[in-house]
Amino acid sequence: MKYPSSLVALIRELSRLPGIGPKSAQRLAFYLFEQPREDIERLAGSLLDAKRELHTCPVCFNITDAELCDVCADPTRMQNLICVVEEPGDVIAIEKSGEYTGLYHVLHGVLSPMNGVGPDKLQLRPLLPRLQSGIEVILATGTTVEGEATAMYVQRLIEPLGVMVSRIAYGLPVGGALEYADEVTLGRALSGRQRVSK
Amino acid sequence: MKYPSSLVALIRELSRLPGIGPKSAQRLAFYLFEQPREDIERLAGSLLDAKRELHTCPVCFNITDAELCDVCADPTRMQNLICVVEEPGDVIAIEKSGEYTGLYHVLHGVLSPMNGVGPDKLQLRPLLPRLQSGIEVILATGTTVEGEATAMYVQRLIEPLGVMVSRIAYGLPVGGALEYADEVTLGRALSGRQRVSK
Amino acid sequence: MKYPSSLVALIRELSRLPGIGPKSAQRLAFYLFEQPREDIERLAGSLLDAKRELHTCPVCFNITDAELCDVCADPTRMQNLICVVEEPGDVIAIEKSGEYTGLYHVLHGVLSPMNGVGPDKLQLRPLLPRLQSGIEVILATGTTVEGEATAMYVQRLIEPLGVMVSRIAYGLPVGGALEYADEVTLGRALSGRQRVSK
Amino acid sequence: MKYPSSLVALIRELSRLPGIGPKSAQRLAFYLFEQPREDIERLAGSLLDAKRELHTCPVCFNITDAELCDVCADPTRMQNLICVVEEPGDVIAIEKSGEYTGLYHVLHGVLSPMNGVGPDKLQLRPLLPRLQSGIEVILATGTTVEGEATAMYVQRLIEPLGVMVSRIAYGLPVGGALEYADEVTLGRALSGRQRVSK
Amino acid sequence: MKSRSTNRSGIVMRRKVTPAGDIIVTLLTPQGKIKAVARGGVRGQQASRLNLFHHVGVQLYQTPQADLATVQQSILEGALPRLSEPERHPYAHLLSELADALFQEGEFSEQAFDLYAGSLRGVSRHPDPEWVALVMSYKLLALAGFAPRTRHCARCGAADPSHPDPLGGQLLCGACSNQPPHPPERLEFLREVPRRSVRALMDAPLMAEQRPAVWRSLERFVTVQIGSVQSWRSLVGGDVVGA
Amino acid sequence: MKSRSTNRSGIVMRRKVTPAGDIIVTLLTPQGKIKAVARGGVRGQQASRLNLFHHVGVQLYQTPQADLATVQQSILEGALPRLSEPERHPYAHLLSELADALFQEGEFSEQAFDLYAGSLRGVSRHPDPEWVALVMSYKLLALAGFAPRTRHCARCGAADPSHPDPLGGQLLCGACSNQPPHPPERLEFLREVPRRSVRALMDAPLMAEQRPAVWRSLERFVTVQIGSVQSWRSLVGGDVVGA
Ligand SMILES: [Zn+2]
Ligand SMILES: [Zn+2]
Ligand SMILES: [Zn+2]
Ligand SMILES: [Zn+2]
Ligand SMILES: [Zn+2]
Ligand SMILES: [Zn+2]
Repeated sequence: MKYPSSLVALIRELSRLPGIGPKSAQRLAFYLFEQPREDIERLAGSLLDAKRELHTCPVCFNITDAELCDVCADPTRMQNLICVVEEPGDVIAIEKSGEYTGLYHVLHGVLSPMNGVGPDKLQLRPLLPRLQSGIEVILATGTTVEGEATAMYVQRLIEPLGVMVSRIAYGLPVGGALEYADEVTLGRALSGRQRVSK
Repeated sequence: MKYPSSLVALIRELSRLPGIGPKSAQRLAFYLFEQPREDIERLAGSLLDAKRELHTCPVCFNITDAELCDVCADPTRMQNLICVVEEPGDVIAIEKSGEYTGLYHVLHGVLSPMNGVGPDKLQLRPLLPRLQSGIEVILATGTTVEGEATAMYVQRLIEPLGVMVSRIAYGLPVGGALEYADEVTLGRALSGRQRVSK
Repeated sequence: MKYPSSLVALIRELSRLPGIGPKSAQRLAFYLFEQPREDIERLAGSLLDAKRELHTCPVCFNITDAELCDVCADPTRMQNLICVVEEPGDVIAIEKSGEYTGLYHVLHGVLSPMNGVGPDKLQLRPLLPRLQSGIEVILATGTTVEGEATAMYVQRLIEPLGVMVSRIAYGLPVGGALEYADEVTLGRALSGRQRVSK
Repeated sequence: MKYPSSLVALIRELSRLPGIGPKSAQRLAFYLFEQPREDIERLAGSLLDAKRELHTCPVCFNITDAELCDVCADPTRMQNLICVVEEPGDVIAIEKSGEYTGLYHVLHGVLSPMNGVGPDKLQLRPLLPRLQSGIEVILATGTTVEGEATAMYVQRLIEPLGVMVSRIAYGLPVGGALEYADEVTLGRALSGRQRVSK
Repeated sequence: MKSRSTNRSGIVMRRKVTPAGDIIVTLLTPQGKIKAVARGGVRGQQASRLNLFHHVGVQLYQTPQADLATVQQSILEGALPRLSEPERHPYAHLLSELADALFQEGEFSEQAFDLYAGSLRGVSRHPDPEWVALVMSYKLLALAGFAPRTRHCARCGAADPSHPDPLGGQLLCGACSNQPPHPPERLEFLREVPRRSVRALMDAPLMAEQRPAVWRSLERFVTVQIGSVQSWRSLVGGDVVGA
Repeated sequence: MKSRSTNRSGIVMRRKVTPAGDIIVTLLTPQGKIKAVARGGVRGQQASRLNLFHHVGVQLYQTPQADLATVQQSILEGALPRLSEPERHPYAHLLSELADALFQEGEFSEQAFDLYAGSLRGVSRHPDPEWVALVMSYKLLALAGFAPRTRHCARCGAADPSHPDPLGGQLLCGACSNQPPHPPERLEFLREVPRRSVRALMDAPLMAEQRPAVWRSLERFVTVQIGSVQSWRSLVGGDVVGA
């Protein structure tokens, strides 16, 4: 039996998506086949719309459909605080925490030589003109080896410009028991301990 | 911060897909944002093409883009053997095994009263005119409780029509150790044992 | 800090057990430390008791603490049916299925030349005197390559003795969906299908 | 078939251990049956030895087989730093991090009124005589609600004694991606950020 | 030591396979209802054990981050293969759907577990599965605190009503109902079902022709009190209910 | 009893997070290279342990159905936090990428493990990480059977070549090369690196200005013999290699 070519094409396209294996792609294709035409058209439409309307903010490289992103366009955000993150998704995560009212800078990646990502592949250069004295830059890349390496790289790059640089805290996640914490995190949580007595 | 509406729409559409949680949908959306325009257009196109061109075969209810599906249109397939399966994906699985050369009948579901699926929701009625004496019907629905219930239901329905009815074998999967087999399967594998001595 | 040697010894012994990872061994050791002395003594006692009291049945090589195992000692079990299995655990699995009322023969292994297991390492010889005409031997070794080889070896060995030999069924495990079965199993499940209509 | 009672007893005892499921207990019992007697005796012995020889250190309530635990007996450890933890396992975890050179105090639990654990059930009273001015107490109980409550309780108890009190850091665990951190932890990691520039 | 692993024993009330091959099950256990996922389960031996209506022992692992507990191991404690038979299958579904709607997560109830387990056993073995399902549905409702009012008219409160309540599935007095009264045996069943023992009820089955009206009452009562239940549609005959 | 769980101890050579939150790692262990997945690992404590360059003990579970083993538990056996420093990070990547390319799954080699582990330790601690990386790259290549030809011209076979081989990264004789000969120290290093001990090589580092040409040789040799390696691009200075 030969499979219909449009089915084969759909399975192939779906299995290109990250995290979708060939079996899932096949199941997804059959699932989609069973859905009403409107739903498929809406899904396809949302893909095309997103691709057409979304682009990166020319200032902070966050995702936006406007000239400037919502954060950069908001004059009430603290203008002297720039939080450097790896990906646009991190902006969403931080915004959800509700604790941050400054600006962002999205690098679109982390240094990873073995994956061919050097400093030139990140949105690093456009960060420099945003920096002036009085500004604090928070390095909020992940706490993986690459996130840490990227933070250190950025620190060395911008420190000479006279800005204040800080790094998000390492430590125990809220709600965690020590016995489930790993040793490295534990060491960091101890050395970064904060005084609570007067 | 307000998220761009086309991003929100895309995340919402993606998270409607089975097995894609809200977090995966968000990651997928950001991933898609980073892809070249052509790739997105090809994905969207394959969705629309599949929906437009694919339909069920009027005879066996397999998926096809032609008038008859590839199996029904092939005169070399054994015409006196009909394998009844749950879903179009099962046809693919059986074809891959390379052991079967008969026809199919796809029910598009299994009986599952608690999910609102009764006999009327399955492609059962169109099976009846395909049956005539001399035909063997292989009940190849799954071996779950619902697959079994569906097989029994079909058996009672078609037995009076004078066809021969058989059920795929229950037993140990090839490559399995007994200690990893569950007790029910083991019981079935024993009672269905096959003579090997002369 | 050096850990107390009896703690280290306990963790080492525990982590030798199959299925107990390094983290579990440590957690288990601390858990045991907090338990009352009686509980520890009961656990240690049950280990020693089991080792002292359990041995293999001289007839079928099942585990027992009596002269004959419970199956061999039970006159109501069908005496003309012997199910040949790899390990004592398989007897329990089959008994749990509730479908079998014959006798057993436990080989204590499978042929595996690569691991130095030849026919002499298995409890094969004691099977022969148990066989007489009118007896059916069910080969219920696993469906792995080694289980398969062992079943074939036993078949060739005992067939000349005039017994009937059968092999447990291959097929879909209970609860299985066709699309997740591997192709070989699916092929076997189809070719081994059983007639259900009259 | 009835299983031999010493086998049943062993399976029951094994399945009482935390983290050992019903299937593991059964497999473990059969595995143990196949092991040489010496191995079983060594395992049972290590259980009894550990129970007999291990006790809590009279100073810090860590596990030891000596008069004082290894940490308390080591004059090179910083004597003016006491890390308060929930369980003996936490001591091991912190020692593994290699970052800490002070002393410990093991509470053997956390406040949990719902489970009947009040301050009197913890090793709190023996902490007080260990405190003198110049000492820093690090509260390293977990960041769960109970760990938090215990830390606050200890803080209020010992602050009047003039010691310096600190709390392990909250933040992103090492190896963490921002988008997978929960919002509360992320908020804490940002507000607890540490200056890295000069 | 707080362990994140617990062992539970319960019956699979619902089962769903995700496209990624995970099996999501809802179990009723003596410690309450539990929802858990067997990751990749459809490709392993879990698929057999975590089958609908199976009684299984499971080892569950719960982390604070995950909303669903993970099934790490399972053993089969009991199976009722006859529940696949066409004359039993829909009733097993109905009872499971009812039990799922009636009992909540975190609610310890050995009684609920025993009643549900007993009802599945009954449907599997009894020569009259329809009657088992009818009796046990009312018993499950009563245990969860949903017993129909039968001593007083559901509309006006008059004593000893004997007419059907076509909207609410309870009993109405002659004045409030426009339907003929229930015949005596059926009336007695409807009045006594919450109080009488299962044994006594099983020993005195209603005639087949009396049952459609009882099913109708049950269906109305459940729909009003609990909400929509999918399994009605598939009950044998299809049109005995809610006609 | 054959257990499907095994305990292994190794170093994380590669790490990838899937959108579903699984962590896929490649470990080099004394029992060979292993690829495994920690399902949902990014949300739990596995995320910390299964970090790049960490030395971890893992419990792996393998079923015949799954192509990747699952990491069920992990403990940290060693971490080298300084590998994140900008002057060390790219070298750790290069060595890991080389080791990943050179050693195959199922190939037992305690030597390979020890050499790779030692090379990361060296890059992490040594004041001259570049030199560690250069020496250990050649040592890893030699262990895997890829030692450059240095006794004879790589093109014509003439004895004792001393000129660079700009295409193959080996040595050429004066007649085959259009480049000036290597200076004596550099030539000695290139000739002796497969034979000399790591200790001896570490004790006699080349001057900084001698190294770019060695990097270039190494890059050419690896590219021709093994294939493309991403990490070259990020080596300090960026343009020392493959200029
Ligand atoms: Zn912006
Ligand atoms: Zn067709
Ligand atoms: Zn015996
Ligand atoms: Zn002490
Ligand atoms: Zn009334
Ligand atoms: Zn030459």
